Amino acid sequence: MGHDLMGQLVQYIQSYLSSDQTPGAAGNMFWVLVYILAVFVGLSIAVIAMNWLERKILAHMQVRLGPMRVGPHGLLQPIADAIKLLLKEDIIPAEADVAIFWVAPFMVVLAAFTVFIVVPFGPTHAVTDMNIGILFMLGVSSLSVLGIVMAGWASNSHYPLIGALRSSAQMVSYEVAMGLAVVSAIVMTSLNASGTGTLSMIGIVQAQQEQGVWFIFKFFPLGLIAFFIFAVAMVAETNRAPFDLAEAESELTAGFHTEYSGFRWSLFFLAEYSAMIAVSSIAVTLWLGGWLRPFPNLLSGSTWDLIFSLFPGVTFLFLAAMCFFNAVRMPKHPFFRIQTIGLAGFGVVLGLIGLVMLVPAVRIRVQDIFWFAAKVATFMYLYIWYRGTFPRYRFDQLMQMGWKVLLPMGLGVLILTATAGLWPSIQHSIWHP
Amino acid sequence: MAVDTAFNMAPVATPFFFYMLSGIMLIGGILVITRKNPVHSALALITVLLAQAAIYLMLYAPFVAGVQIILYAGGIMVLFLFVIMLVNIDRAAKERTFNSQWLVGIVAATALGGLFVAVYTKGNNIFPEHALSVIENDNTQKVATMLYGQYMFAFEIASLLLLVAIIGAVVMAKKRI
Amino acid sequence: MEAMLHITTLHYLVLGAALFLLGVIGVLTRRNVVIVLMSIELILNAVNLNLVAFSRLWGGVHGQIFAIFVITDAAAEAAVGLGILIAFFRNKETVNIDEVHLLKW
Amino acid sequence: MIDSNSSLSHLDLETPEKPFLDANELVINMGPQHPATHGVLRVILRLDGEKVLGLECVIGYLHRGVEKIGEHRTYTMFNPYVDRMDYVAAVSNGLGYCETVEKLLHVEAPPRAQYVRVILTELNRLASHQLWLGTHALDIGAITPLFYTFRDREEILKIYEKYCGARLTTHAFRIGGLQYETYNGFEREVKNFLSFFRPKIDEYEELLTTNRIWVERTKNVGIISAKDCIALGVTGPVLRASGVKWDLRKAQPYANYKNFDFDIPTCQNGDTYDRYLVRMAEMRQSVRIIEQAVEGLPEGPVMAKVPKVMKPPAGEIYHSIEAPKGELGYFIVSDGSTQPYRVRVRPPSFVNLQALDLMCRGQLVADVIAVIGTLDIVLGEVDR
Repeated sequence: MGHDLMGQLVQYIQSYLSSDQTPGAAGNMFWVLVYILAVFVGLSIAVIAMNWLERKILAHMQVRLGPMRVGPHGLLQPIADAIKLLLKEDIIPAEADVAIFWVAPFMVVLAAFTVFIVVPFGPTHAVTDMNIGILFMLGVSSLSVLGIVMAGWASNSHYPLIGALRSSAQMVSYEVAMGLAVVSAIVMTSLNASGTGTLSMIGIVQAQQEQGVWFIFKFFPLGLIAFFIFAVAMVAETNRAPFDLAEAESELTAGFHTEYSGFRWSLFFLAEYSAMIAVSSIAVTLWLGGWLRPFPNLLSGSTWDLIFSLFPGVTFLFLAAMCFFNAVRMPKHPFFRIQTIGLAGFGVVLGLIGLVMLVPAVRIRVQDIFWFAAKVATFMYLYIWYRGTFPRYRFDQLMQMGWKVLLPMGLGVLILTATAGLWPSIQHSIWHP
Repeated sequence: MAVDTAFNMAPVATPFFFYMLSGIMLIGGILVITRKNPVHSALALITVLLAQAAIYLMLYAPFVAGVQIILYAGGIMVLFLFVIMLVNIDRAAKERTFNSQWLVGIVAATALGGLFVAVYTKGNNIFPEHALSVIENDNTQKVATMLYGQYMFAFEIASLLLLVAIIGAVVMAKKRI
Repeated sequence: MEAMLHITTLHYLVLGAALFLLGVIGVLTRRNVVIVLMSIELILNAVNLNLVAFSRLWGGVHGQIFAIFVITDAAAEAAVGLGILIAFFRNKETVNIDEVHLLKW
Repeated sequence: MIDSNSSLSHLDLETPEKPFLDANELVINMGPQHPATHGVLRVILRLDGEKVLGLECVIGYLHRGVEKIGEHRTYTMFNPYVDRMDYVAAVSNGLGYCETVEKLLHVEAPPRAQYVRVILTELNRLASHQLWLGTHALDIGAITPLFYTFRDREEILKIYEKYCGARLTTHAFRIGGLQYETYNGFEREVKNFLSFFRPKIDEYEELLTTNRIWVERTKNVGIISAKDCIALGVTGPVLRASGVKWDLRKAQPYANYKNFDFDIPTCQNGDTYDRYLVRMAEMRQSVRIIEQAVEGLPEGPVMAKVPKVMKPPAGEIYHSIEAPKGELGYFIVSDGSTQPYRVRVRPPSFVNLQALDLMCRGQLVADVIAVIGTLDIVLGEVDR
C-alpha cells in the first residue's frame, strides 16, 4: 500500500513533465509549489545581486570603487548588510500605530512578490497562467501603495506622512498612464485571424511570436511610444530616481520608511527591488517579446537556434573567466589570499553552472529563462543609470508630467493603435461600401 | 459523486475557501463599522475587498476580480486613506464612536435582516438547483463583447457619470478654481 | 452538513446579505463621515457579490457587467463624497456627521 | 543699518500667507539634523500640504563665540580662528582678516605676497564653488556631480597641503604678508591644475546646464529681485544673479585685483538657475585671474616689516573682501593694546540666509532644499 502510494506520488510528479502547460494550468500542486519556491529563491538572489550591482555600477559611474572590503570586490557585502539589518534593534516609535506599523511592510512585500506568480519566464515556466494575467499584475502591484501609505501614516511623524502622501498621489496618477500604455499593447494582441486579444501574460508573448514582431516595433513608432510611456511610468511607479520623491533623501530624509529600521526596513528594500523586477517583467513581456530570443525571423534556422541556445552557458562561462582574470590580478599579498581564493571559487561555481547550461537537455529548457532575465537585467541597468544621471523631479512637475504629457500621449497612442489595427477593414469598407 | 459533476460550481476545496473567505469578510466588515480609528477601518475594508476579489475568482468572474483589486483596493481605498490623512482626526478620536441613534440603527438592521432571512428561507427553491457550467477562459472576451455591444449606451453613460464626478469633486474640494 | 459542504448560490446570497446588514448598521450608527462612506462601499460590495453570484448561476456575464457598473458608481460616489467631506471639514473643522445639520453656513 | 529709502517696508515678512486648509497647517522641523541643511541649520517650515507658507531659521547650534575670543587674543593669535568660520573657504577668511589688520597697522604686504594671496584665494573660490556645486546638485537629486567636484577639489587641496601643510583650515597668510615662500614648482603645479581644471568646468556644465530636469528644478525657483537683495544686504553670487554688477574685487579693489583683467558675470532673473550660471561663470573668471597671477608673479620678499608685538594705534576699521559667498567684512576696534577691543565679522552666509524666507514663500518643500543649496551657506560662518 505504502509503495503504491509512493508510486502514485511519483507518477503524479512525473505526469506534469510531459505536459506543455504551466503547472497552475495543469493543476499539478507539487510543481506549483516547486515553481513558487524557485521563483522566490530566484527573486531573492536577484535582489541580492541587484544590490551589489547597483552599488558597483553606480560607484564606477561616479569615479569611485564601491564596496571592496567584504569578500572579493565586495561580493559578500549584501550578505553582510542583510546580517547587519537582521541583528539591528527593531525600533517602533512610541506614538506609532503599532498594528499598522507592523502590517505595512508585509503588505508591500506581499504585493511585490505575489505578482510573480503570473510572470512568464518561458512558455511553461510560470507558476500559473491567468486569464487576466496583466490585469492581475497591475492590480496587485498597485496594492503596494496601500502599504506605503500605511507605513507613512503609522509612523506618526511628519516626514513619513509627507512621503506617503507624495507616493500615493504619484503612484495613483502614473497608474493611469501605465494602464493606457498597457492597453495599447493588448489591443495589438487582438490583431490575429479570430480578432480576439488576450490579457494572459503567456498569451501576449505568444501573440508576438505569431505576429512575428515584438510589440515595440509594431506600427512603428506607435509601439515604441507606448513602450516609452510605460518605461517612464514604471520608474515613477517603483519610486526610483528621478521620481524618488517619496523617499527623497535630501528633502524628506527617507520618506515613508524614515522611522523603520532593521528587519522591517529590509522588507521595504526587498519590496522595492522586487517591484522593479516585476514592472520590468511587464515591460519585457508586453513589448520586448518576453522569453523570445532576439531576431527570430532574421536569423532563423537550426544553426542560429543552436547558437542562440548556447548563449546562457557562454555567458556564465564568460563571467567565470572574468572572475579568474580578476583573481589573477589580485594583489599578491597574504592579506588578499582569502579574497583571491574566494573570487576563484566564485568563478568555479559560475563556470560549473555555465557548463551545466551547455548540456543540450538543460540548455533547451533554460534558454527562455535566460533571454527573459537578460532583458529584465537591461531594465535594471537602466534604473541604475537613471539614478546616476538625473536630478530629482519636483512634485508638481511630476504631476504635470503624468497628467499633461504621459496621459494625453497614452490616449493618443491607444486611439492610433486601434485605428492602425482596424485600418485594413476600414480601407475595405471605404473602397467596397 | 454524481452531484459533484452536476454541481460543478467551483474547483477543489471550495467549501474550505468559501468559509475562510466569508469569515475574513465578515470579521473585516465588523471591524469596519466598529473601529474608532478610520485608518483601521480602511485597513479592514481593504481586507474585505481583497477577500471578495478572491470570491469573484471562485465564481469564475476573473475580470471583475481584477477590476475589484485595481479600482477598489488600489484606487478608491487610496483615495479614502488620502482623505483620512488630510482631515485632522485628532479630534474625531476623542469623540464618541457611535451616534445617539445607534439603537434605532440596530433595530432597523435587525428588521432588514429578518426580512432577508424570511426571503431566503421561503424563496430557497426559486433558484435553479444546478448552476450552469461556464468556461473560465473566455470570461474577459465575453465581458468585453457585452460591454461594448449590448451595454454600449450604459457604458457611455457611466463614462459621463465619471466625468461629472470628477468635475463635482474638484468643485467641492477646491477653494479657488 | 451536506448543505454546508455544497456551496450554492444561496451561500453567496447569505454572505452578501450579512455584509449588506453590516454596511447598513455602519451607515446608521457611525458618526465619522469617512466611516459612513466606507459602510456605503460595504453595501455596494454586498450588492456586487449578489450580482456576480447570480451571473454565475445563469452562466452569463450580465451580472458581472452590472457589477462593473456598480464599481464605477462607487468610484464616482467616493470621489464626490470625499470632496464634500473636505469642503465640510474646511468649514466646520470636523468630520462628525451629527454636525451636518445646516443647509447653509 | 538700513536707511529709510531702501526700507524693508515692501517686504511683509511678519505675517505668513493664509493657509488653504485652515486647520491643516503643518509645521515641520527641518534640521538641525537633516541631510540637506548643510550642517546644523534648523528651519521651521510652516506648510500647507507641500506649499511653504513661511519659515523661520533657527541658528546658533554651531556658535563658538569667535568674535568674543578675538577680544582675548592678540592680533596674531586670532588669525587661525577666522579659518574656522567659513571652513570651506578658509583662505578667504584669512585674507580678509590679514588685510584688515594691515590697514589698521598701516602696512602693506609686498607685491609677491599679494600675488600669492590672489592665487591662493582664487583657488579657494574654485574649491568653495566646487563644494557648493556638488552638494547643491546632491540636494536636487543628482548624485554624480558631487563625486566629480570632490575629485577635482582634491587637486586644489593638494596644492594647499604642499604650501602650508593644511588642507582645510589653512592659516595660509600672516599679517603683513606670508609666512612661507612658495615651494619649488608651485607655479608649475598651479598651471598644471588650471589646464586640468578648465575642461572639468565644461564637464560639470555638460552634466547639468542643459539637463531638462535640472533646468526645471532650478528655473523660476527662489526668485529674489535686485531691490530685495539690496534691502536685505544680500551679496555675492546671489546679488549678481539678480542683475546687480557688484563685486568688491572691482568696486573696492583690495589685494591687487585692479591689476588683473576679469569680468563680473551677472544674470537677470535672480532664480536658482541664474545663480548656478553665475557661479559657473565665476569659476571660469577665477581661472583667468589665477592664470594672470601665475604669469606675472613678481620676485621679492613675501613679508612686510611688521613689529613682533603688534600694537595698532587706537581707532577702528572696517574692511571687506569678496569671499566666494559674498561680502566678508571685518570690523576691528583697537584701543592701542596688543588685543583688539572688539572684533565683529560680517559673514556673507549669515546675511544671505535672511533672504531664505522671502525666497521660499509660496514655493514647495523641494524648492526650500534647492534654495538653501543655492544660497551656499556654511553654518560655521553663520553661527561663528
